[in-house]
Amino acid sequence: MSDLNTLYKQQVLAHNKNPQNYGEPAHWTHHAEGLNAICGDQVHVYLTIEEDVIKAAHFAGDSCAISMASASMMTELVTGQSIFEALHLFAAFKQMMSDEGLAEAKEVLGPVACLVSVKKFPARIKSALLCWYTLNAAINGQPTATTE
Amino acid sequence: MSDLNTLYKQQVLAHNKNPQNYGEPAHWTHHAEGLNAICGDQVHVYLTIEEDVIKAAHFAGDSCAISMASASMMTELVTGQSIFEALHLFAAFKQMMSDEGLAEAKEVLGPVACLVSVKKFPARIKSALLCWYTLNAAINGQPTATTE
Amino acid sequence: MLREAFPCLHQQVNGKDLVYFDNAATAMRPQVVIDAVNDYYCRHNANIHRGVHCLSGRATDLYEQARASLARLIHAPSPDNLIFVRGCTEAVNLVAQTFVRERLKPGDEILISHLEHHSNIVPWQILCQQTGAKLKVIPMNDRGELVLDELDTLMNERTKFMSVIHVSNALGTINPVKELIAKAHAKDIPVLVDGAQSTPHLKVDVQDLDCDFYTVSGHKMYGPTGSGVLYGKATHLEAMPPYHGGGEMISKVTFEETVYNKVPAKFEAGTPNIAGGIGLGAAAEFMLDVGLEAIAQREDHLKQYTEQALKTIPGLRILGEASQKSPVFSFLIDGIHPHDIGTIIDHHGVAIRTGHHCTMPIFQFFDVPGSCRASLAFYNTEHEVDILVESLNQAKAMFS
Amino acid sequence: MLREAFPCLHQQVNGKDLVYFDNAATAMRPQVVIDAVNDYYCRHNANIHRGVHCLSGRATDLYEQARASLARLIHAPSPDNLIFVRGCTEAVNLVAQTFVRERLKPGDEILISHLEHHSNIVPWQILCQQTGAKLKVIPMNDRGELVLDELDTLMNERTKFMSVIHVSNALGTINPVKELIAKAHAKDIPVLVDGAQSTPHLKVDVQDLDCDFYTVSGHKMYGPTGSGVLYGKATHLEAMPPYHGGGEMISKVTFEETVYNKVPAKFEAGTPNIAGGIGLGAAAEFMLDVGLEAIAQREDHLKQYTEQALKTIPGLRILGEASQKSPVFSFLIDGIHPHDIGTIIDHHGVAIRTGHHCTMPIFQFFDVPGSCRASLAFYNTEHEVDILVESLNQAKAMFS
Ligand SMILES: Cc1ncc(COP(=O)(O)O)c(C=O)c1O
Ligand SMILES: Cc1ncc(COP(=O)(O)O)c(C=O)c1O
Repeated sequence: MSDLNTLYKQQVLAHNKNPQNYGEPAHWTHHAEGLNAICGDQVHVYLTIEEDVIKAAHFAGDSCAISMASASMMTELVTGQSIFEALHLFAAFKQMMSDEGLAEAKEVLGPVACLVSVKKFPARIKSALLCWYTLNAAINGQPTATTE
Repeated sequence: MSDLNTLYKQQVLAHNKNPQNYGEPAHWTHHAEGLNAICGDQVHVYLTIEEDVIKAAHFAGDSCAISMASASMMTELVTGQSIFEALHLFAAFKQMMSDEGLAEAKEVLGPVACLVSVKKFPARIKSALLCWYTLNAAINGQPTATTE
Repeated sequence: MLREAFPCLHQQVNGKDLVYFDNAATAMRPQVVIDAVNDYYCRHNANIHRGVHCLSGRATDLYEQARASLARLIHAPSPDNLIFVRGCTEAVNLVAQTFVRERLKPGDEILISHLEHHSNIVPWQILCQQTGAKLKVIPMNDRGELVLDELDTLMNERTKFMSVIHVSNALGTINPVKELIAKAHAKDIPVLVDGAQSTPHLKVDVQDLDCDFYTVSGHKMYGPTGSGVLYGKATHLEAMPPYHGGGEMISKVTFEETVYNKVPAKFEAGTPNIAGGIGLGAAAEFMLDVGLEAIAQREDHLKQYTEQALKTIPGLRILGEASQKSPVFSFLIDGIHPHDIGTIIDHHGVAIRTGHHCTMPIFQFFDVPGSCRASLAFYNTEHEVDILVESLNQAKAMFS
Repeated sequence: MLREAFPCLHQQVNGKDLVYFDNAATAMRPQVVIDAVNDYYCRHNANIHRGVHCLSGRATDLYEQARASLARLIHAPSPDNLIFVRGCTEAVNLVAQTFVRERLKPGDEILISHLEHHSNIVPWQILCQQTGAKLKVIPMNDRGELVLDELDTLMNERTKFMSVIHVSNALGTINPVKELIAKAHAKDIPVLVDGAQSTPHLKVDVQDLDCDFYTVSGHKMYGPTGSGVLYGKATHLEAMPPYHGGGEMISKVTFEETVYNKVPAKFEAGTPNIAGGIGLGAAAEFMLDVGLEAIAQREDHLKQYTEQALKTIPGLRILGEASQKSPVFSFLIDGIHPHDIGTIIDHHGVAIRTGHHCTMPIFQFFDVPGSCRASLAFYNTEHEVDILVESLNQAKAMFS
C-alpha cells in the first residue's frame, strides 16, 4: 500500500479536494480543451495572456485526483510567468515524467515536482500530463489537446 | 503407396491419357463451364440434347487426372440417356461421394463407380465432382458451375 | 471446478490474488481454447482452402468445423450464414458498407439506440456522411432501459436500417430485441443486432430472433482475440457485393473481369485469422459443453449477489437498473473519481474498468464523464465480490 | 539448430517425415512466437489501451512493444507509422478505400503489375468500379520479370496511384521497387508496395525505398495468423479519413459529432488481434536475432541448390527465371497435372502448393491453368530438396 500512499499523497488529496483556480473565469484570452479519450479525463484551461505574460490561469473539468491536482498546481505555477517560461515548464514537466526524468527538471518545477511519484503508475502518467498539454495548446491557439 | 494406387488406378490413368469425347464439338445445344477456383480445375461440358435425350456429350478443359477421368467416364455414361436419367446419375454420383455413399448409387453408376476410391482423398473429391456439376448446369441452362 | 479451466485467473497482481471483473472488455480463455490455438501452430500449421497437402487439409477441416460450431451456438440455419471477421466492429462496418450503403439516399434514416457501443454508432455516422442519411436514436430512461413509446415515429418510411445492441456493455441492460425486430420487420426495416455482450452470457437463437444480421465477438466469449463472426440471412449475403477484394473471395480473376466466389468465401478475402477461428470454435464447443442454461443461471446468481453487496456501500450509486440485465455493474462513488477507484482497487488485485466504456452517449445522458464497471462471468465467485466491496471501502477511506 | 525452433516441422505425414515447402502460403512459427501468444492468454489476458488495471497495462505495453519491433524490422521512422491489420489483403483494401478513393475521377488510372497477387488486383478493380477509374498493368516477360520499357507511357498525368508487389509469391521474382518508386515519385504518383513475400526473406527499409505505403503479412513472416501491419508515411496517415468506425479510433463521440483519435489509433477501430500483434512482434524480434543477412544468405544457397536439383528432372519446366528471385519455384512436368503431382508427393510427405497461387493473370500469361510451387524458407534443408526431387520422379514413374 505504500506505493498508493505516495501516489495519493497529502498534497494531491488536498489539491483534489480544494483545487486552486478552478472554474471558468469571466474573462480569458486563451482556451483549450484537453481530452484523454481512454480514461475519460477532460480538462479546460483558460488563460489571460497580456504582453506574453500569463496574468491568470484557470481550469475546469471533471477528472481524477491526479489530473485535478496536477492542473491545480500547474495553474498556480504558471500564473505570472511569461509564455516562454510556461513552455519551458511544460518541457520540464514532460521531462520529469519521462523515463530519464532529469533532476534539473524537478528543481525548476518546485512544488509540482511532487507528482514525480505518479511515474510508478504508468497508467496514470497521462492524467498528470493532460493539463500541461492543454496549457500548451491554449498558448498556441489550438482548440484541443490530448496526451496520446 | 497402396492408397495412391487405388486413386490412380488403371482406369483413371487410361481415361486421363486417352479421354473419351474430348474437345469442343462442332455442334452442341447446351454448354456450361465448371471452375474449381481453389484447385484451378476447369472443365467445359457440351451437350446435344434432342427431345430430352442427350444425343452427344463432350468435354474440354485442362484438369487433373481425376477430373479428366471423371469427365471422360461421365460423358460415356450419359450419352443416350434422357435428361431425367442423367440428373438421376448426377444425384447417384454425389451420393456415392458423400459420407454415406449408398451401395445402390454405385450399382447405377456402372464403371464410373470405380471413382469411389477418390473418397480417401478428401482434397480431391471436388475434382471428381466438377464435371457432374457442370453437366447439371448445362442441362439447366446455367452458364457456370462450381462444386464449392 | 470450472474456474480451473481458465489459467490466467490463477495469479497474483500487486501481491494480491487477481480478481478479474473486466470480462466485458475481454473475457478469459479456457485451456481448451488456448490448446486449440497452440495445436494449430504446433501440429496443423498451414494455410486453408487452397492446398492438396495433408496439413492444409487438416487446417481447413478444423476451420470449417469451427464455423459449424459457431452456427450451432447461435442456431444459424447453416455454417454458410457465418462470415469470419475480426470482431463486432469489423462486422458492423462490413454490413454498413456492403448492405446498407447502396440502399441510402440523402434524407434516409438509420435507427440505433442510446445504449450503443461506439462500434455501433461511428460506422453509421461515417455512412451518414458518405450518403447524406440521418442517424436517429431510440431514447433511454433513467434506469438504462430503452423507451419504446416513440417507435412508431422513429420507424418510418425513411428508416432504411436498424442496428441495436442486444446487451449493453456499459449498463448490462438486456434489450427486447425480438420485439424490436418484429416491429421493424412490420415496416420492412432490416435489423442488425450487436451481440458482443450477449453470446458470452445468453442463449442466442438468430432464427427465433429473426434478425437480418447478428454480430459475435470472439474475444468476449472466451475465444481468441481477432476472431468473431457475422451472421447474415442467406438472401442478404447472396445479394451483397463483396467487402474486401483479394484471394479466396474470387473464383476467377483477369485484369478485365473478376468473378466472385460463393458465400461465405465472397466475404473472406485473404488469409483469415486461422488460429483465431479454430480457437473460437473451441470456445463455442466449451460453452455448449458447460451448458448455456448453466452459465445463465450461475451468472444470474452472481448478479444478485453483487447487487446486494454493492448496495451495502454508502455513497455508491449504480447506473443502470434495468429489470432485465446481465452481471455488469456501472457505478460511481461520491467524491472519488472512477479513475482513482480503479487505481486503488487494482492495488488490491481487483481489475475493473473505468471511463466511458466506449459508450460516451450513455454517460452524456447521466451527465457524468464515466463510471467504474465491474463485469462478471460465470467463473467469478462470491468471495471475489466480497474482495471488491472491501477494496472499495478502502478507497473511500483513503479519500475521506 | 535453428530448425529446432519450429515445432510443427517435426512430424510425420502419411508415414513420412514432413517436408514443408509451402512457406509462401503460410510460414511455420518458431516456439518464441507460439509462446508469446500463449503467454498473453495465460498471463496477461486483458484488453488494451483502456484499462487502469495491471493486466491491461501489461497487455498494452506488450502490444505497443510489438509495434516498435515491427518498426525496427522494416526501419520505419516511428512505431506510429504502423497500423495493425489482419494481413496484406486488409492493408491494400484500407489504402484503396481511404487514401486512393477520394483522389479518383472517372478516367484516372491506377497502375499495378502483371505479377500481382489477387489481393493487389481485386481491391483496385472494385475501386475502379466505384469511381470510374481504369486499371493499367506493367507487363512482364517470359522470364517473369517486369518490362519497364513503356513506363513513361504507363505513368502519366492520369495515373493517381501505383501498387506493386515486392517479391512475387508465384514466381519468386524480386522487383526493382526502389527504381519504380523513384520513377513514380518523379511524376508525383504515390506508391504502395505489397511486402507479403519480401519481409520473410529480405531486409526491407521503407525509408530507403521511400514508398508511401508498405504492407506486411504476419503469417508469412513466421508470425500468427490474422496479424500484419500497414506502414504509411505520416503525412498520408494524418490526412486520410478513418477506415472502420468504432471504439479506440475516436477521442469523443456524441450522436451529433465525433472526433477521431490520433494516428495510428484512428485506423484501429475495435479490439484488435492482441495476441496476434504480440506474436508478430516476437516474430520480428526472432528474425532480427537470427539476422536478416543470415536468413538471406541461407535462402540464397537453398535457392541455388533447389534450382540445380529440379533441373535434373527431365520434362520439368520452371516458370519464372528472373535474375533476382527468392527461393520460390513454380514448375510443370510434362503430362502430369500439377494437382496430381501435389497429391502424389504429399504421400511422400512433401507439402507443396498447386494451382494458380492467387495470381491467375500470371498463368494466363503462360497459358497454363496453374503450376506446382515449392517455396522454401531458411529452415528447410538440402536433404528435403532431395526428397522433393525423388518424389517428383516417383510421380513421373506413376504416370509414365
Ligand atoms: C456491446 C459491444 N459492441 C461492440 C463491441 C466491439 O467488439 P469488438 O471488440 O469485437 O470489435 C464491444 C466491445 O468492445 C461491445 O461491448
Ligand atoms: C504477394 C502476396 N500479396 C498478398 C498476399 C495476401 O496476404 P494476406 O494473406 O496477409 O492477406 C499474399 C498471400 O497470400 C501474397 O503472397
